[in-house]
Parts: sequence; structure tokens; C-alpha cells
Amino acid sequence: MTKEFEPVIIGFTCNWCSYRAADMAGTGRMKYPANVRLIRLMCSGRLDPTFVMKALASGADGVLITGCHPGECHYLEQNYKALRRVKLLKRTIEQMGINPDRVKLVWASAAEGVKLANEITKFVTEVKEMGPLNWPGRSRIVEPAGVAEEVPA
Amino acid sequence: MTDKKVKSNGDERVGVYVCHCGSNIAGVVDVEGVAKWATEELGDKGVVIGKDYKFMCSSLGQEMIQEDIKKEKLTRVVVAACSPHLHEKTFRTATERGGLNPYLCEMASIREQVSWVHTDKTIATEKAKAMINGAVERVIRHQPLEPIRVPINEATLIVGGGIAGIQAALEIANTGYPVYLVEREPSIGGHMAQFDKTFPTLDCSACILTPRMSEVGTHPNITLLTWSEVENVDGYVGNFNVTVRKKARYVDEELCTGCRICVQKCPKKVIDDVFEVGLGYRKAIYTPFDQAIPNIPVMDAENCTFFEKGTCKACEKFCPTEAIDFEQEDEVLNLDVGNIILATGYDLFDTRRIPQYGYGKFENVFTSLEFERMCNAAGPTNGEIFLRDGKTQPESVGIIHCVGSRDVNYNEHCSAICCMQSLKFAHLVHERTGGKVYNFYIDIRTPAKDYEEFYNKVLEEGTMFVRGKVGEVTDVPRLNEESGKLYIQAEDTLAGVQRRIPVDMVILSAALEPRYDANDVAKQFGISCSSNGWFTEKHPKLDPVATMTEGLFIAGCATGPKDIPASVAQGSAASARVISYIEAGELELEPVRATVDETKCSGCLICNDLCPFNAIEYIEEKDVSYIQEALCQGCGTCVAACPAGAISGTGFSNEQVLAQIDGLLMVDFKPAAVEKA
Amino acid sequence: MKKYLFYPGCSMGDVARSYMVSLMAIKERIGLDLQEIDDWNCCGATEYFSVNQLPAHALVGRNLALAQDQSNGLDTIMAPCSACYLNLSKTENYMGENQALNDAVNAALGAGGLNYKPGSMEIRHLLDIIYHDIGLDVIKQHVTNPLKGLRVAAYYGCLIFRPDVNNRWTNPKSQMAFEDIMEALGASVVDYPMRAECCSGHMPQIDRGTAYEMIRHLINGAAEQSADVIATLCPMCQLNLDMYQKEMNKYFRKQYSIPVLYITQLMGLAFGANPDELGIGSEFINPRAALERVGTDFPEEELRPKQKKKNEGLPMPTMPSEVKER
Amino acid sequence: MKIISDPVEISAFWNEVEMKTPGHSRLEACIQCGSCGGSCPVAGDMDYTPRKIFAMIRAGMEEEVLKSNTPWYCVSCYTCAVRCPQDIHITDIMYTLKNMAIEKGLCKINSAKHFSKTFIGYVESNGRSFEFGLATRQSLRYMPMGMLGTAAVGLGMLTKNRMEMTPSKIENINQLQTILATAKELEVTS
Amino acid sequence: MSAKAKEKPKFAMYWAASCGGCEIAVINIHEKILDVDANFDVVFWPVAMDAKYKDVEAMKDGEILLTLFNGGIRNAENKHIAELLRKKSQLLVAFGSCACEGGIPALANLNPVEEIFDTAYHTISTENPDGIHPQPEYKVPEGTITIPTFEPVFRTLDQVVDVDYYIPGCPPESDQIAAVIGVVISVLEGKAELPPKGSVLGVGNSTVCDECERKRGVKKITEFKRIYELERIDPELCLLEQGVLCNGPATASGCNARCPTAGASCTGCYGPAVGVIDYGAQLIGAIASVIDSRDPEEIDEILDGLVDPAGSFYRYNLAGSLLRTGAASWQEN
Repeated sequence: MTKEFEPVIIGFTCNWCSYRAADMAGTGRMKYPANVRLIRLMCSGRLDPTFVMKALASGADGVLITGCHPGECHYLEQNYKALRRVKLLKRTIEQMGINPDRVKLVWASAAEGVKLANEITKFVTEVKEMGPLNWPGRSRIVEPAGVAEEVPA
Repeated sequence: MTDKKVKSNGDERVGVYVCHCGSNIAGVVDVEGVAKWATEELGDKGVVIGKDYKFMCSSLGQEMIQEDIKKEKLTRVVVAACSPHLHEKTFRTATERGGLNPYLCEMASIREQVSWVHTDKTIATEKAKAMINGAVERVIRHQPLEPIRVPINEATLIVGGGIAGIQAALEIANTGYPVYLVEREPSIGGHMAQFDKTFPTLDCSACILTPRMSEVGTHPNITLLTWSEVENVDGYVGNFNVTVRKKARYVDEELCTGCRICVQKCPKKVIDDVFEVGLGYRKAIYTPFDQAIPNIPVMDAENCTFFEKGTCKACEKFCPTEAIDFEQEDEVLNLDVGNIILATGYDLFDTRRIPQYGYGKFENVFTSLEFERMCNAAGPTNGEIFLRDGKTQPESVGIIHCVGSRDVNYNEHCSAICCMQSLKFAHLVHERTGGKVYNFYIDIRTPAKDYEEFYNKVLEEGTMFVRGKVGEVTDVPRLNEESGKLYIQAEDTLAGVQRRIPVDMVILSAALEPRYDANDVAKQFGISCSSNGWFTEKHPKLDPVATMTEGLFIAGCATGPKDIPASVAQGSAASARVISYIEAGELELEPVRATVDETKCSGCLICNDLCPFNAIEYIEEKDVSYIQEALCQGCGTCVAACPAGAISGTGFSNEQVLAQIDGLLMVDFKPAAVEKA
Repeated sequence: MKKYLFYPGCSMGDVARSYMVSLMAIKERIGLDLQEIDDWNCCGATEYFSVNQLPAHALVGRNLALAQDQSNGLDTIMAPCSACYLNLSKTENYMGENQALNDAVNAALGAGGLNYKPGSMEIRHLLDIIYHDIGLDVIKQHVTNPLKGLRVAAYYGCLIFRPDVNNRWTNPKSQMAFEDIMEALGASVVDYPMRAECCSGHMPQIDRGTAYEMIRHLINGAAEQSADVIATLCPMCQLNLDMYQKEMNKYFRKQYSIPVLYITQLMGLAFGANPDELGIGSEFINPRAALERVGTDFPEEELRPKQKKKNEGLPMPTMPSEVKER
Repeated sequence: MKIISDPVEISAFWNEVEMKTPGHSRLEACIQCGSCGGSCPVAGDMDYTPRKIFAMIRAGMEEEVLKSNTPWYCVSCYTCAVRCPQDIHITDIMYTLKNMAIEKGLCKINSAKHFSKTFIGYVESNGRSFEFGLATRQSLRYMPMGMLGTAAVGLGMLTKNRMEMTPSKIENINQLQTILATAKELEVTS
Repeated sequence: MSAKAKEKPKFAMYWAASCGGCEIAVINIHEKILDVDANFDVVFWPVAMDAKYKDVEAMKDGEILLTLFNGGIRNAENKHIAELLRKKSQLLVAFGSCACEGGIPALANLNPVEEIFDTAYHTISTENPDGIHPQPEYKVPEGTITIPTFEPVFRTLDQVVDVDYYIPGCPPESDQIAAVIGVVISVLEGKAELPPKGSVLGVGNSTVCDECERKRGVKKITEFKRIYELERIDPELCLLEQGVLCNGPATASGCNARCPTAGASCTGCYGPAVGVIDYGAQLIGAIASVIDSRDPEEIDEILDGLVDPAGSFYRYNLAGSLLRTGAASWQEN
């Protein structure tokens, strides 16, 4: 492995704060690594742990979840639910041998373009250090076939 | 066993449009390449055309899309350009003009999230592809959506009969729409009715308020419900159903003429803790003050001799119209309204919580509201400023600012009105006693029209100002010459020394606090309180009288400390918002909503408490949960929480998101691809 | 029997021996079982903290660590000296909320083969234990010789109510603990506005003028209420008010003479113990005169709370039993 | 006339005070309201009120602050601390200032300094404080005039059997000394 | 075999990697078993009759009408027979939790193969004085004997071959089995249509709570307890509301809420509700949502009450979940 490993990270962003923070990072021309690909949800409360499992199983090396700061949720209090789900989720995947730090929850308000850019940069380096997750399921996303073949027998 | 690969039905025809945004995108992303790639590589997903254009948002760009929809029979549209927050509406409209449901259009933000934040062209282009691929995967699973239209009931409920509530009620009623004004106390008027003069103009509070009050009392469009409280709120914007409990007055409102003979004859005298803030007395049957609206007494059953001992009935004996009715019971009303305004006001900080200021221990320490009553010509001392003994005039008075405000031990916020109020007090003391006045302040804040001028006036009157938060008020002499007075011990921060100033009377400018039950009220109406307990606005600056719940508005001190002009302004603002809804007749709501599949729902009651807007109700007989479409704000929390997968959310369904994940992951960074192989 | 770990503190060994003696004399009666922390060391008073704070915390830390090791099941340390009580609870508390300090102190303790886990010990003052755990009823049961007519000024000093790091005294009711106990002993408690003011601490060692003025203020307050005795809860307070009272008299040319006794001594007397069992006699201001009155009747007027003459003027605000909690 | 050139950002002095105070002093939160100065029982005898001290710290007036008697006159009664509307740890800051004054040799209140030092001397050698030694040494040093009086007091203490002639010592004094030594090193390095 | 028998459609049942409870469940359908015999010619059912693999191999493709396959794929033999029966059967039914989604044995996917063997052969619970460790091949004087090779991960039937229907449950409820067999028979008699391929049979379309009699209110979990930690179990009240983790809300109905009714919490053997993609994840989303705290530390304290989350949320679904296995069981190193 001579080439530097470039992780793929899926980001789930809240429509009201962090997605706008991403817009702001853009308008502010702040640079951050291209490894993160964002998905817009209406609220971090929409985050279904299934999404995270799916992302990891389908080849993401990390998952970034961003929501409004506690107490500032556009829907009053749903970000707390996200917080609890992520906590429980981390405990579960850790048992399954996945470094729980591959899933990260970050609070970023619509004004915090800089913060978001920094958090992304930080997370990308962290995931780089953890190395590829490379879950056996990953090539399923290219050619949807049974998992059997990829599992080293 | 369940299908883990989310399949598209394959028969969609997708058009992909890649915007150059001048050089904004094209400068970093190989837009032509991406468009070409989309047509060639994404054909199996139904992409039939991929085009790039200088400015997609231009009318020409939009027309291009419309044309293609017609010519190429497109069923879905993907626009890779700027952030949806900028142009989603634009392209949805274009899609609609092309003859498709507007919600069948999806955007990929390849400017804010790619060209503006990345520099490496290859990598940027790859990411752009990934995002378009995700968008395609997602858009082919979009459902056509129709905006939800709700009719608006013309009636409005206003909770709280203070000046903000009164203002709102009159504005709406004068426009010709019905208003229910609910007030907890026997009369409307709120705190303003207790004041004597109002700063900075010093016109008499009653003189400016009472005309408004009687206007409310007589207005044909206003149903006034005093001595009443809201018990339950159902429904949603346009059609709220509100239950109001009208507490028994033991006086028949039809028969009562307001002659108040009953009040005169009532033998039972009790301390009036509410209107006279404990400084005066009232009868067991009473109207809180002379100009009370409605002018109908209320019997306080807890203190009434008849209710206690079973005899007396003096009121009944003397009532000329036989309006007294000891059998009267609470009445429960059901109101249908389209909008609600909460103007529930504030509570005064309980100054006993700061023992070192001696309120309740030293008889001549008064709260600001007590002093207001004392100065009020209709108050317990007929406007005379007396010590607690009720006859001696104070020679010197100390006024302490920020009592319970700007203090992390009590309330962190500044109560906004205390400075001006305290200056007003200083003026009144000068005017009525000619005595010495000391104001103890941290900062003097007079940021409104004519306020600073008033401050100067008070300075010129000779009020002494000591800049320092008072340490303690004590009656214990410490220095030899001291004896017999109250001593205010404070640091004169400008002189840098500790001073002990002897006074006869101390006035505590107490903080304005959220109502003790603000949180319950908020929960009942489905809105929220900020950490310090005030109602939260939809936006603190740009939408200060609206809340996150459609059709629910807030005004006055319920949202934070305010002076009278600000409260009035908010009352008007809230009413304007309500009127615009009523005039519109119906309201269009974003169709991003959650729905329950009753066949799947097991009624496990996991979701029901998750919705801050009380949109999820549990239907006992069917043992399923049901989502009130118009109350749902579309956050999707319940969708993610439903263990049975019975709740689905439009616009952000599992299928869409999962497909988008796959889509985003399908295109790899070249280097990474090598690694992973 | 209620059992606690017991941290006497240096003063109980000498200047406040009578506090110790009287405590030992009454403890069985009220069902107090005290296990002294073996080989405890000084709490540092205010002095040690003045010179270097970290070592000071380590100093206290050792006591906590020892207590923790010897606790076998017990989780409460009782300290009769207010200064010790403050230092113990402060270090305990700070170690809990400040990781850096916790690490540093434990590093230091480690060097001595000790370790303390914040939160494992609860620090409480004797007054707290007597009032909340033993209770007024138990006290009343044992009163054989009520201090009838003895006018007592119950003096808390600073450090019980302040800074109150663990919010043990937030409830206004409990802020009357000392007065209530004295009344339970049959004494007449006077309204003593200075009850929680400072006894001047180490000030006599630094500036007598300042110190004596503070002491005068306190003694005068008690005299104003014609108190027979000032009751204390802390060796430092007792020392300053008792030992320096005469000095202060000289300094201001005054003739105050108010004996200063420990809560435990007065309890002992009420329980019928005789003075020397309670170490009475080692005071600078002789309490005999005052104590001889015990039992004799005294006019009840001017007692706490001050009787207010009937008020024809404006009504006074009603005091709630408890202040509204927000 | 005195003009202070404003320290760039936060003065080193302020930083040091913050750093040396266990936990978070919250000094930056001071709104100069003076409730500390208004509550302090000894404010009258202080060179500067606590409030002013804080202003001076922010202004970087290190020498004036550390030379002042204010921290030494603080009787640590915590009245200011509990009343402070900004929850500033005033008493702790006073301790920090004392530490720094001694460390930098700026402490002008020898009585206090030496009282503390003597006290500590005993604690470090015995593990317990020692009133007799303290009282006598302190008196001899600083109150020769009042010596008679204090001697009387001291004598009284002895006759009334409220003082030991010899200090009592804890058993495991070595352990304590190691702990304190380590703590001191840590304090320096930190 | 009688002449008539030849006319009867052929039935097979196989026991792969599983405990065998499913086999008993089939017997448990009592006299209905006679209908099976009456309507089918049982050609292959190792537990019930003597039959050889070669007999099956000899059959022509699709000769067997209905095969109930219980147990998952753990070794080469399971895999081989699964593929064989797939070829020979018209309808291959994944029967029971193990075949459908992994079941208990799939929890072994959390550990690498070596660990599994060590636990099985070299821990105190196993008496193995000679320290025997199984070898795929072993030389004996007579020659080399072999046993099927062990696969690195446990897989569900549909991860190895194409599956027509699923009957979940550990084991499936006997009346449900009977019902399904009833359906097939009526299809044979031309009285009914086969359900669409891939459907899950023998389950309701809601979840266990739907059939659970316990009283329910809105849930606010402040503490997780294991059932024996409760001072007193309220016989009426929803277990989840008593702080006991109950998988009922997320588990397909069809079992008549046997466990909760009996006072044991549901562990989820009936698998996810129709349309749910990842059982465990769905449950995590639900349970976490109703924890009654906003304070990160407090939340952690509450979650500490959930020992073994993976094992609780994926008790029967690990192999069938999105991640399918723990990292240890496939990652090299």
C-alpha cells in the first residue's frame, strides 16, 4: 500500500443547520478534503441507524452525522434523539469489531461553516489513520450479487 | 430475507442537467465530461439525457429543461448546480412548467459542496459524478407530492389579557374577525393596570389603559372569558379545538349590574396578594380594581365566610338583582379557532430568594410592584409614599437595580425595564416626598426613544447614583454613628470604597421572570421554551412573534422582558400575522410529512411522545397511532423511530436515502479504488 | 447507633480540647458512633492554601485517601471544625469537577502509595449530622436539665453556609438548624443578625485593628440582644471570640463579657452532664455566671423571632416556609 | 499621572492567575458590579477592593496587585463568592494571588506571609499544626508591643490546658512529606 | 412405494446448521402431519427417514415440489446440500430463524473461527483430556477420513441459494406451519394461488405488540434492567416500560406474543416486520428514541444498563443484517 489511502465518508446533514453550514463553507471558499459526500435530511432526528449500517456495509469508511446544537434544533428537541441513537449505535458496532470512532456526531449551526469544514478535515484524517473499513459487502454496491464470494473462505 | 438491494422500477426517464455557473463550477469540475458520463454510464438507471449549460438558473436554462421534459418525455429531473437552498424552488417551478410534479426534481449541490471547496479537478469531478449518481438514485424513487391545503377558521384565541393581548384582540376584532380573549384573573389589564405612571412620558397608566380595556369589554367581535383557563388544545393551524374552563364566579354575569353593593356588604377582609401584591386588602367577593373589565365581582370561595362556616350570605341578601349564585359551577367551553396568540406575560422575581436584601425581614424593604401600588392614587395609600407603618414619609430612599437580574444565581438575563422603572421611582419619590434618593446600579440602560433624556431629568432632580451592586441591606449598626435606620452596604465602584448608606426605605427593582407555569403552557400548546424559560420564537430577529408551530403566535413579555411600547408592538405584529392567514382563507403546507400505515402499526406507543408538535395521536379503539398531517413538520424523527417500519416520510423515504447512499458510494476515488481492489 | 468516619482536626487536640471532650461526652447518648481516621493530618487551614494550592490539596487529599481506605462501608466523614469541613469538602469537590487537579493530586498521593477516587467520600459537618441524622426529637428525649431562660446567640460563622460546595444548606428551613437545636435544649435563642458573619479568621495574626473591629462587631451584636452565651460550631470562631475578647475590650475600652461555648458543651449541660465532664472552665471568659442562671425563669420578650407590635399600617409580606425553588 | 499601555490580548499576568487557580476562575466574566466589595467584611482595610483587584489584573498591573494587602486581608469567609452574580471564584483567586506574591517575593504583609510559612513549617515537619509554637513565634516577631498581652493569652492557653508545649506528630510523616514534595514539583512543572 | 404414491408430489425437509428445534416443531403439528403424508411423498427427511444424498442427486431437477430447509450455512456440507436441494426442488423454503436470518448460531459471526473452535473444544466446559482438535482431513491406517470444512462466516440460506419463501421463528409456531402446509395443499388441489415469490409466510403484518395483552403507555426509559433485577414484575404492564429490553415492538407478529405474555421479554425470533431492512438498526433507532434524557453522561449511564447490545438487537438477525458479521470473523489478521 504505497499510495495514500483515501477514505470515503458519508455525511448526514440537517437541512436547517449543517447543510447550510456546508453552503456557507462553499460561499466562503473554505477548502476541505473531498472524501465526504453529504446527504441532506430534514433533521438529524431523521437519522435511522439503518442508514449508518447501510453506509458502512456498502463501503463507506466512516459516517459523519451533523445536527443543530443541543437546544437549537429547528424541530425543538429532535437532535437529542439523534444523540441517543448514535451513542447506542456506536456501542453496537463496537461489539461487531468496528471502531466506533468511524461514526461521528458533530453539532454545527448554519453559521458555523468554518467549524464544519474543520470538523470534516479532522474526521477525514482520523479515518485515514483508522485505515480502510473495506467491509466485505462493499462490492455489492457495484454488482449486486450474494455476499458469499467476497468473504475470504 | 428482506430485499436489501433497493431496486428502481427502471422505467423512469431521467434528465441530468449540469450547470457551469459561469466558471464557478466549470472552473474546477469537468462539466461536459460529467454530463457525458451521466448519459453513457447511468443509462441503466433511466438517464436519457445529460446536458451541461452555462447558467441553468437562467430563463434559457429553465426553458431547456421544460422543453426536454416535453420532447424526451422525461419523468424525473436532476440539476447539478448550486445549493438547493438557492434554486430548488426555481427548478421545481421549471419542472412543473414542463408538466411534471415539481417534487420530481432533485438537485446536487456541486458548487457549494464541490467546486468552491475542492481544488483537485479529477477528484472534484469524481465527487460531482458521485453526487449526481446519488441524486439520480434518489430522484427515481421520488413520489409526486401535492402541497397540503388547510382552511383557516376565522376565529382567533388570545391567551392573556395584558396590554399585548388587548392590543392583538382589538386589532383583529376591528378588522372584523371574531376573537376569544381568555384571562386567568377576574379582570383584564395585566401588570399595566397595577402601575401608576409610565416612563418616560409619565402619563398615568390607568388613563391610557382603561379606554382600551372598556373597548375590549364592549367590542361585538370579542368574547371575553375572564376567570378562565385553557385546559386542552387539539387540532392544528386553521382548525384548533380549544377547551376552556370558566371558573365559577358565584355571580350570574347576566343579572349582575356591577353595582358592587355585595362588595361593600361583604364582612370578610383578606390581604390582596394578586392585584395589591399583598400591600392592600380586598373583600372575599371582589373586583380586583375599580375600572375592572368585566365589571363583575368574583367570589373567592376559599375565604368566603359562607363557604367556610355555612352562614353569612350578606352579598346575596343585599344584591338588588339576585345575581349571587352559591350553586354556580365551573363551565367548560369548546372553542374552534384558526389561530392562537399567547400573551401570557411574566411573573415578578420573588425577592425573598435574596436574603441579604432583607425583604420580608425588614418591614421597610419593598418590591418594585409594591411601590407601584403605593404610588398609585387608587392604591392602598392613595398614592402617598409611606413606610410600612402606613403614615410616616421616608426621608431617604434607596432603590436597588438588577434584583434577581443579571445574576447567574437567579436570572442571567437583563430585565430590560428595571433601569427606567427605577429612574421613574426616583422621580416619584422626589416629586412626592422631596426626600433623598439613592439609585444603586451596575449599568444604566436607557436605549429607547426619550429614555436617556428622562435619565438626565432624574439626574438634574438630584438623585444620587452609586455604581455598585448592593452587598447587603441591614438594620445592624456597624459604624459608631449608625443607629435606627436601614443601611445599604455597597461598594461605590467609581470611588473604589465600600459605603454604608442609611435610608428609611428600600425599593427592590425585581427581575421579570417567565411565568411559573410557562413550561406547562408551552407543552400544552406544542411550542417550546428556551433554557431560561421564555417562549421560543420561530426566529429571534426575523420572525419574533411566530413559533415553530404553524398558527401559534406569541407576543409581549411571554417571549422575554419588554416595556409597554414593545409589548404593544408585538401584539399588533402577532395580530397582523393572524389576519394575513385569515384573509388568505387557506394555508399551503410543505408536503414533506410522515404517515402511519395502520396495517403495520402495532400501537406500541414508541412514537407518540417523540413529536414536539403533538402531531402523533394514539387511537385507542384501533390500537394504532395516527399522524395529524397539518401538525407534522416533517422532521422524520418518528419515521426513524418506528420499530415496525410502519411510519413512512414523504420526500425522505428510506428507499430514497438508502438508494442515495449506494449512489454516492458507487463512484470511487481513483487512488482509493486501487487500494481497495 | 449511626456510624461515621471522624476527622477531628488539629485544634481538637489543643485549643479546642473542650470541644473534643464535650463531643466525646455526649456522642453515645445521641447515638453517634465515631471512627477516627487513623493517622490523619492537618487540613491546611487557610494558611497552607495561601502558600501553594496544589500541595494544599494534596495535604487534604491524603486525609481523603486514608478515609477511603479505612472506610469499610462507611461513606461519610464528619468534621466538627468548620475550616476542616470546608477544606475537606472543597478538595473532594474540586477533584471531582476538575480532571487536571484530580490527576495532579492523585499523582502526588501516588508517590505516597495512596489514591483517592472523587465522589467516594461525603464530607459533613457535625451540625449537619446532629440536625439531619440524629434529629431534634432524639435530642429532646435526652434533655434532663433544660437550659431554661439561658439566652443563647447561635453563631454559625462563615464556612458552614458558605461556600456550601455540596448545597447541603440551600433549604431555608435547615438554615435554622443551630437555633432549632438550641431551642430543643430549652434555651431562649436570641435574634443574632451576625450569626453567619466572619469571626475574623487568621486576622488577629495579621492586623489586630481589623481583627478586633470584627470581633467587636460580633460580640456587640450578641450584647445588643443581651445574650448570656454565644454558642459556636468551630474552634477558630471560639478561639477568636473567647481568647481575644479581653484584648478587644482593652483595644476599644469596652467591658464586654460574653462567654463562648461549643454546641456540644451546651448539649452536654442540657443532658445533665456536669461542667468539667464537658471541659468547661478552660474559657477565657468565665461562663459560670451565665450558666448558674440555667433553670431560673426569665422574661420571654425580645426573643427570636422578634415579636412585631400589632401592625396597623401596611401588611408585611408573608414568609413562605420554603423559598420557591425554580 | 499613570497610563498603562494595554497588554496585547490577555495579559500574561491574567493568564498566570487563571492557570494557577484550580478549576476555572471565571475572572473574565467579571462585570465590575462590586457586589464583592459591597459584601466584604474587611473591604474597609484593603488597599483595593476585590473588584478593583480584578480590574487591575485585567489591566496587567501585576506588581500593584501582588504588593497589595487585599489577598492577605481576605478572611476567606466566602461572602463575596456566594453573592457574586457571575459565579467568580473570588476566594480561590485570592489564594492564587497570595501564592504568586510569595513566589515572586512581592508580598509586603510579612506578618501574614510568615504566619502562613510558620504554620506550614509545622505541618510539614509534624503533619499537624502547633498552636503554641505558632502563637509565640508570631507574637515575638510581629507584636513585641502587644507581647505582654499575647504572652498573657499564651500563658492563659497553657494554664487552661489549651496548648501543648510539644507538637504532636503523625506516624507516617515520611509518606506525607513525599506526597507534598511531589505535589510541589508538579505545581512547578504545571 | 405404492403405485398411488408415485402420483403424490415429493416433499423434503433438511436440517442444516441449527439446533433441530424446527424439526420438532414440524412434528408438533400433531395429526396434521398425516395430511403431509397423505398429500406428499416424503422423499428426503434425514431425521424422520433413512435417505441418502445420492438418492437426491439421482433425482431430476425440480423433481421435489416442496423442501423445508431449516438451519443456516456453516460448513461445506450445508452449502452443498443447499445447492443440491435448490436444484431438485420447485419450492425451497427457508424454514426457521437460522435459515431465514441466521438465528442463534449466527452470533458466532462475532468471533473468528479459531475462537469458536477453542470455545467448543478447549474450555473448561468441554471435557477433552486428549486435547482433540477437529481436522478437515485425518489420516488413519485405513486411509484419510474427512469432515466438511468449516466456513469463515455463518450465512443465511438466501445468501447461498435462491429462496422461494421464508417461514421465520425459533422455531416457527406449529399452527403457523400447519397453516402454511394447508395453503400448499389447497394450492395442489387448485383451490388457492401461491403467494408471490420471496414472501414471508406464517407471520402477521404487524409486530408482537399487536398481539401482546400487556397494558401500554408512552415510553420514557430512565433505566434498563434485566428481568431478574426487577423487585417485582408488574404482570399487567408493558415490559419495556418496566425497563426491560423487549424486542416486541420491532418483531414480526405471528407468535401470539408468547414470551411477553409469559413474562419473558421478546428476543425477536420472528424477525423484522415486513419491509424493515435491518432489524437491529430499526430497534436501536426505536429504543434510543424513548430514552428519557438529554444529558450525554446520563444517557451513557442509562445505556450501561444494556449489556451486550449487539447480542440483544441481533439475537437472531446477525447473518441477515446489513453488516452480516462481526469484523473479526472475516478480516485477515
